[in-house]
Amino acid sequence: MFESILFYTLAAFILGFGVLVVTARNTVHCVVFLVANFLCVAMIYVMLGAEFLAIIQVLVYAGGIVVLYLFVVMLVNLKRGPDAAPDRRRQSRVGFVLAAVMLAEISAILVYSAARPASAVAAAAATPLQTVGNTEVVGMLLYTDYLIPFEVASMLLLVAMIGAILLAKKEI
Amino acid sequence: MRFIWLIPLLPAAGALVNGLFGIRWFSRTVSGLLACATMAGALGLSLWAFSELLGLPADARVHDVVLGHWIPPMALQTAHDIGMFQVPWQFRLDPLSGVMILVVTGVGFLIHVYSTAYMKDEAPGGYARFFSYLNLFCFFMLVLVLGANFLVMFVGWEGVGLCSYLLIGFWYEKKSASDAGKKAFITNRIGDWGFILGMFLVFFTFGTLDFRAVADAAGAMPIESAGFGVLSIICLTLFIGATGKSAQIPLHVWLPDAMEGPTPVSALIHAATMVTAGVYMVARNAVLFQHAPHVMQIVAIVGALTALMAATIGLVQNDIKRVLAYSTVSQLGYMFLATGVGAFAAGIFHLMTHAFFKALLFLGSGSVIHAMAGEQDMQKMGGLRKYMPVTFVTMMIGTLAIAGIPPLAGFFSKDEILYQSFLNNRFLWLIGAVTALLTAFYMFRLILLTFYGTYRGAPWARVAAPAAAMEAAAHGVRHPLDGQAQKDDHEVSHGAADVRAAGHAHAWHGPHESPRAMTVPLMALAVGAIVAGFLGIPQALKGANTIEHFLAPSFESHTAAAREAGAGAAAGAEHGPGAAAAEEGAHHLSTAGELGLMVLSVLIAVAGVLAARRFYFTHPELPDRLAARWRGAHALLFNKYYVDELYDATAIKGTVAGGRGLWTFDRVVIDGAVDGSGWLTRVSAWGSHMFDKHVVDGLVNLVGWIAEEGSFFVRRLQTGLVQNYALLMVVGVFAFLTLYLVAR
Amino acid sequence: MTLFQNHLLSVILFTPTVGALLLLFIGKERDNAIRWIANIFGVLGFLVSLPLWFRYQPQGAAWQFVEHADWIPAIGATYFLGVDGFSMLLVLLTTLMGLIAILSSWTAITERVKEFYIFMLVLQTGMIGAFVSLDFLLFFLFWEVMLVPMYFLIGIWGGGRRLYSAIKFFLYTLVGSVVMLLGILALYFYVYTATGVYTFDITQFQQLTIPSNVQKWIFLAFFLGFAVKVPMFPFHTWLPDAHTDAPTAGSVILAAVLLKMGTYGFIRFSLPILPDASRAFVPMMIGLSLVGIIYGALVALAQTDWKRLVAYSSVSHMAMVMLGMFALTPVGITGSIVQQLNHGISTGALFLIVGIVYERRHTREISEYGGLSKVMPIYAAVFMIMTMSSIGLPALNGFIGEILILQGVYVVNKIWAAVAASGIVLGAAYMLWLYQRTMFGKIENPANEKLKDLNLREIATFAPLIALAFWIGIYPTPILRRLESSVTRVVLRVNSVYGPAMAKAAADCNNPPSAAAVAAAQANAPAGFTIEPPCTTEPAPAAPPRREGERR
Amino acid sequence: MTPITPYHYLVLSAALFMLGVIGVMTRRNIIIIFMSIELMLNAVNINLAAFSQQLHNAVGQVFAIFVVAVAAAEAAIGLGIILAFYRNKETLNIDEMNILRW
Amino acid sequence: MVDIYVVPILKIVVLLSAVLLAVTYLTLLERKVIAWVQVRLGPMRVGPQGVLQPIADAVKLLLKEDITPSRADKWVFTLAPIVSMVPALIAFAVIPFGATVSMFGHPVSLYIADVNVGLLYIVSVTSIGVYGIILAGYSSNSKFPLLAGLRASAQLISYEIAVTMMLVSLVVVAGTLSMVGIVNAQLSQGVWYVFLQPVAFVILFIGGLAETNRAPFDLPEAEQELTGGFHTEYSGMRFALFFLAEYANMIVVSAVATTLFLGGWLRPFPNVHVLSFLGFVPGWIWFLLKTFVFIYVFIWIRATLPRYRYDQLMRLGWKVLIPLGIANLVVTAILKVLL
Repeated sequence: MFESILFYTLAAFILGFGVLVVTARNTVHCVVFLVANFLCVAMIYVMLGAEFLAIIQVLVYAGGIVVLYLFVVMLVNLKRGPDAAPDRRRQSRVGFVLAAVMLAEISAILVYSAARPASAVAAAAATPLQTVGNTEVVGMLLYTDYLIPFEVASMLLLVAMIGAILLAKKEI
Repeated sequence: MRFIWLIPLLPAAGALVNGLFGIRWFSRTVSGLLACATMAGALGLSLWAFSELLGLPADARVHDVVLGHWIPPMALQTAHDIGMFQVPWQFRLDPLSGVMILVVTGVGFLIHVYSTAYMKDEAPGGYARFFSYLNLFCFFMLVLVLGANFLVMFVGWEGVGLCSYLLIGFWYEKKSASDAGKKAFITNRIGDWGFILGMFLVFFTFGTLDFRAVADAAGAMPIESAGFGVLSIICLTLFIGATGKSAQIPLHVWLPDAMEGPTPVSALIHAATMVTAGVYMVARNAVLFQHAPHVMQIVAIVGALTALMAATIGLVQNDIKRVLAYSTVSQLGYMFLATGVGAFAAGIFHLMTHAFFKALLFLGSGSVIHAMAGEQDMQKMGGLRKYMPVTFVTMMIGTLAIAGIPPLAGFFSKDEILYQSFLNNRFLWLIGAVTALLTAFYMFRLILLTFYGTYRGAPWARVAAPAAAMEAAAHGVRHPLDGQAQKDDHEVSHGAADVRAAGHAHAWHGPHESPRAMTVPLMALAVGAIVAGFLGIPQALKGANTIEHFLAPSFESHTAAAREAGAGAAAGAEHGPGAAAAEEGAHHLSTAGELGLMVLSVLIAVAGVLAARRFYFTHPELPDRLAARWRGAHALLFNKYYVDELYDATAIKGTVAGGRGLWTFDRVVIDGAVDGSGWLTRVSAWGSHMFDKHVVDGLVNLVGWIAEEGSFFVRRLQTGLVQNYALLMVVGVFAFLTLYLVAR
Repeated sequence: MTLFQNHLLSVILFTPTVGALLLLFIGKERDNAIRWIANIFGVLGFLVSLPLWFRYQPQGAAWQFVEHADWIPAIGATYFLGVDGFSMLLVLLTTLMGLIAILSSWTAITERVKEFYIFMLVLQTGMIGAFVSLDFLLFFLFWEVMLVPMYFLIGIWGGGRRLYSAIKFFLYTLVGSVVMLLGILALYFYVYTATGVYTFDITQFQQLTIPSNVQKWIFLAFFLGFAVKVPMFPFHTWLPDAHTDAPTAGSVILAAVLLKMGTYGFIRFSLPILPDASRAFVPMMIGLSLVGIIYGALVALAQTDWKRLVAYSSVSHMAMVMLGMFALTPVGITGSIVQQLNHGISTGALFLIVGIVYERRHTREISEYGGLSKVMPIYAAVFMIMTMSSIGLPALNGFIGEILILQGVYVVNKIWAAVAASGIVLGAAYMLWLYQRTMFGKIENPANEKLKDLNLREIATFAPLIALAFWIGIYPTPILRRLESSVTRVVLRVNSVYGPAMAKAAADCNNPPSAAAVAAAQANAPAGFTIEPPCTTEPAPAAPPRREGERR
Repeated sequence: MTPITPYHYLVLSAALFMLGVIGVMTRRNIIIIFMSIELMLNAVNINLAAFSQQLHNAVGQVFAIFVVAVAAAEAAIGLGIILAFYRNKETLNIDEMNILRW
Repeated sequence: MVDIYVVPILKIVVLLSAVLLAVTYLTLLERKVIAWVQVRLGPMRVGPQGVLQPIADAVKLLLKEDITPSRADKWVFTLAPIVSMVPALIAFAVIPFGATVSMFGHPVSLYIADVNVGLLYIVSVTSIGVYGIILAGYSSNSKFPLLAGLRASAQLISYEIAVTMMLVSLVVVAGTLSMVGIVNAQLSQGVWYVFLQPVAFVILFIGGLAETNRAPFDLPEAEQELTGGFHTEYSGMRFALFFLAEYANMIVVSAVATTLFLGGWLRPFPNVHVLSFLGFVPGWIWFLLKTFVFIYVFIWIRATLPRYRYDQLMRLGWKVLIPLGIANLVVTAILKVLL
């Protein structure tokens, strides 16, 4: 009951902020909505028992990446946003329609499969919820089974950092 | 005697200190004193050691000191079995080396003292360098005479060669000096080639390199009177070494050139000590040589021929030092003659007396040159007697000694040699006697031209230093001496250098007596030249012939068996030309006969003196007339029988040309082959490249061209707009989803 | 400290590599920092190798300081290090000459300093590695590692036709080593068919009995690889070019160490692994050596280029080394090894000597010089000592080697020795002529009037070489002792004559001479000297210190 | 009300993803397009977390973390490119970024 | 029901009011301390020794006109102070003031929640705080606030890295991310982590100064350069919120530092039995004492040290603290593995 209320509230917020992100005129507002959206997503994570992921979401996404966006927005500081320019190709409408239809399709697929008899997935879902998402478990996985992907990811970050510095420097 | 290793080490220390520090920091006084002090110390130690040696009984006069392994034992096959090749650092004091160290340290010390004055116009750096070399030389010479085996002796042997090289080339800025040094070294090396081969054969035969052990082993072997056995080959190769070191035919050419060095060097190295090393070596291996009578014969002949040849050349030379140099070669020939006829003691005796009087003569000539500001041509001297009385008197003593006038040293030693060779071979005696005549002649020619007559040199009253230098330099040009090609005229160069020494510091004020530091050694050596002979007064003159008895143990093998075998062999070979026979043969000539020979040799000497007086004092025009009459002979003598030219044309030019030829061969043929293979590779590579470029690449390009032309329509899809691409992606996803929905 | 106890060779091997890696992190414009670091690692490399000398047991096991680890187990290759007396001395020579070469380049190299020192240090590792490897594949790896830095050293920092020389050096050596690799593989597969084990273990190879015809083919393959490196007579032409055009440090290393690779290969591989073939090819080897001795000397006589002259003298000297080796006698092989060290010292020094004036004048033409004694007295003295060392003056190092070689050859064949000895005469001729043309006479060329004498750094580069030259010349016993067991092992493999005698010598070591005999020997010795009984391990801790200086 | 099942999360995720798609398709401010991409990534993460909980397996979260890392890298590089682009062209309009074509 | 809903809500209420009160009086404390340092008296008029001064201030700020600049982005302008204030307050949720005590028969833990990622929670929440500043700077539509906002956010992000690095090395030592767990770890290991991780402590302290924009790192509000920083355009209650947020953050940092390094509620030398008489003082008193010491040092430093230049500040952060942090982490990890 409580969970349902929480879920629907959060879902509403997430989608609402999402719509705002996509539609807001002012880029800064976009960013603000994005942060709000992310915080709500983080709460969804908590609901799903993934505290560590939630913290990462706040720390890295909300606290790091989006700040970066905000910086760039403020650095660029456009007087007239590009969306004010005429859309010559009328593409946006096609995109919008396509996306809506696809959403309908996906939902249809989901609803259709949810109506079917319990599959293995559903059976697994029936078992009681465990706190699988605790930090130790994730940590153990990261540093044992997924050590190499982890290292690759760190290398990727390093490369990205260097690349960003190179790109952003006025003269090298 | 336990400290005999200090005898060589003292000069070595002096050399080290002077060489490392003296050249840069010592004043002349300090480095000179240091060098003299080390030599004095070595002399003192030598005297001490020698007196201790005398204190021992005659057959126990040997003392060994081992400093440690040099080359530790290693298995090596010999003629008979597997032996151990090992060499210790071992010094040996016995009568022979005892005499030698006294000569070396004694004469060496006097010459050091003399040099302090003679070299005083050298810059301090050069002065210290000179004494460093001189000390180093003494070190190596002492190692040579004290070494107890072939290899240690070889250290000294090569070392003195090095020092000789360094000292001949002391004034290295003169081309002639450095040439002479190089010549000396390389000629010596040729001799050393023989020496080391002999040494290897010694080891291969006896399994040891120790002199005593070799002598013992050789003593037990039969005398090779029949033919050339292994001992003969050993002796022959060793003798090749001796000819190199002691300037015998055919390796005598370096010694006269070596006079480019400073005069004390000539006195010490090229008269008194180093050049006698060959004689010493032969004497050291007396037992070996005694067992190789044919080689003994060769030694004697070579010695005699060298003596005669050098004496004849000495007759016509005008350079005062050159005359002495040829005289040295000649006297060395005498010594080899002595050893060749088996009179080892006589050879060493002559070596000793010769050391005194020849050093004296060289130093005297140095004094003269000093007085003449570097002039060496005797034709520009004359009448110096009144300017430099001490030099004159001492040189006269030396000359009388070398001429063999009794009772001076030379008389006794030379007479002993002549006597022994007379016993051995009359023909050799004849050569010796003729040489004695010539010796007396050219030596008195020297004295007469230098000290008697009128002064013929450059006037000095108004001559200032630079003018003197130019004058001296000009002499060489002005005086091409009978128009003969005096190659590399050393007078020019020497004039320049010695004038730098003598003339630079002070203007030349004419001939004058030398300073005390030079005359005192002259006097000391003169005393030596007078009294040294008394050690070997023959029995015919009621003397004891002390030195011969003293040295005898060094010339025989030591084991009882070997001694017996030697004695037997000697007895068996009584009538042969064997060396052992000489000793026996001495008793075959009556005392009267011996005395007669003595008188004869004195007469020969006096004849030589008188002839010289006639030619150069009473009738000075005679020599030129003779030279004009016998022009060819004179030229032959004056040019030293053209031996230098011959060697230059054959050996030296040949070697250099061979080197050039091989170098061309190396570049053209061997390297050409390498480069050629590289070129071939590159040509084939070029071929492949062309094939690759035109055929293979052509095909590839064709394909590319087709693709390029065909792609014209497809690329219209490429709008460059990201959102277009995204749209296409979404459409794709949409299609898949629809398909999924429809399909299920 | 266990690192130094158990992995000394690895430490020695990789100290230069560490230096090279460190240099990678230094900015390339900071020349002096780079020089300091390289020099420090040069010194360090030498210092860490010093324990080898003291901890090596002359009477101990055949291979000491052994390290063994898997490398490529699939093919039986292992990381197998170890030294005997021979390779120990060569390792010491390498570290010392490396240090000297690095030190000598302080002012000579001004461009691309960083790369230069990195190459020097890598080269150092390669050389040491080749000497300490007991695994054939590992050896080959290091053998090839040496090639690349040397190629760049010549090609980048050289003079004259440097690219030509560098490529010639590279291709020549590469051809040789490829053929050698074939030989190695042949051996490897032969061993597999014979024993069923895949191994590259040299110590095992040295105990095999291989059929004579197989041996001959493998010998020829090895011969090409090693003879190019030595270089022996018909394969020598890369050497003068490489030497002439290499920078000073490169020449020094090339002469002092790289050439030893060839002779090392012969003694370490050809002789003990292929004894029958070695005996069979003695006439060819001796013949080429004799030609090399005379030929090198004569060609040296014709040179007008200072460095090329020294290079050809190298050809002559290395031929002498080969001669002693193929006498197959203990004395000859010992002499050959000692002569390798000597050649490293004296020829290395001679190249340094050329480098000194080359750095000041930038020419190597002999005719450009003359009279240098006047302006550079210390230089002249050093040059004189090294000349004498090179031509084998007794009491200097060259003599010991030459006399041992010639004596060792003489007992086998007198003519060979006589011919070889004449090379010594020629050696004196070209060296003294060179000395006269450069050092003596008046200064004719005004460019030479202002030449500076050696500075302290340059003296420091020569000082150890001079000290070594005298040491080996006067008291070579410690070195010869350390060589005994290696030489014995080789000789016992290739020469049946010495079996009983050497066994007896070994027995003598086990039964030291009686006290009385030692006392008798001692009685004869002067105070302060001790007579060492044969075969003692040294330095004996209780014995009074030897007074080296007084023996001179 | 039905209990919240994974399907709920999946629908939420799909909707969020589609919002992101719409953003990418319709907006022309490149920064906003980037932010839309972030939305899509978040949608994916929700998916992963949901399945992780469903299957009692933390691997899903691990991959979500990797997604975050990649997103960070992407943002850094992307924004760097945007800055560089802006410096040259004084605009953020994606329609003007069309030179990368034939 | 009581334990699940009532007690936590009660705790939240108590805590919030306490924190707000503390924050208000912190302003007074600061003014007084600085005055004493400068040998002044400080506020003396309102109440005895000026103790009522904060109340007066609050009243003043509440009554003051709340100005919104005309060209400002009004939405964001309003949002910014709230975004500043909220993270500072919710961070208190995981700070343990003391162990569990018995109160009215109920076991009551002196913290709101013990989350197993408590430390990360604090880090992430404080990282949200930066939005308040940056948005305030942006929305004021004024040059100074914009600059100050950019500066502040750059500073925050930079120092956060160093601080996080320190926290990681501390976590390596403690083996847990839970705040309570960390305190308990100090108890079981018997040592305050300030002794085990002195470098981390120092860097954390410096980083804390920077993150709370306190002197000497108060660049974002440097009145000499930026006339008041990002809140130049703010007044009235919105300004008060920024003000309160800063002080609340100060308390958070102090409390966190106390928890992590000074053993939280533990008495000094918790394992030394000789000192067990110190246990008569309740744990939360210890905690407050230690936190107070920190706060005092903060104020003291503000009164003493001059301000950094901006480039110096960045250099210190990136070139000193971060490398030091990484080095410390590496050393700690190696020691942890080896010991």
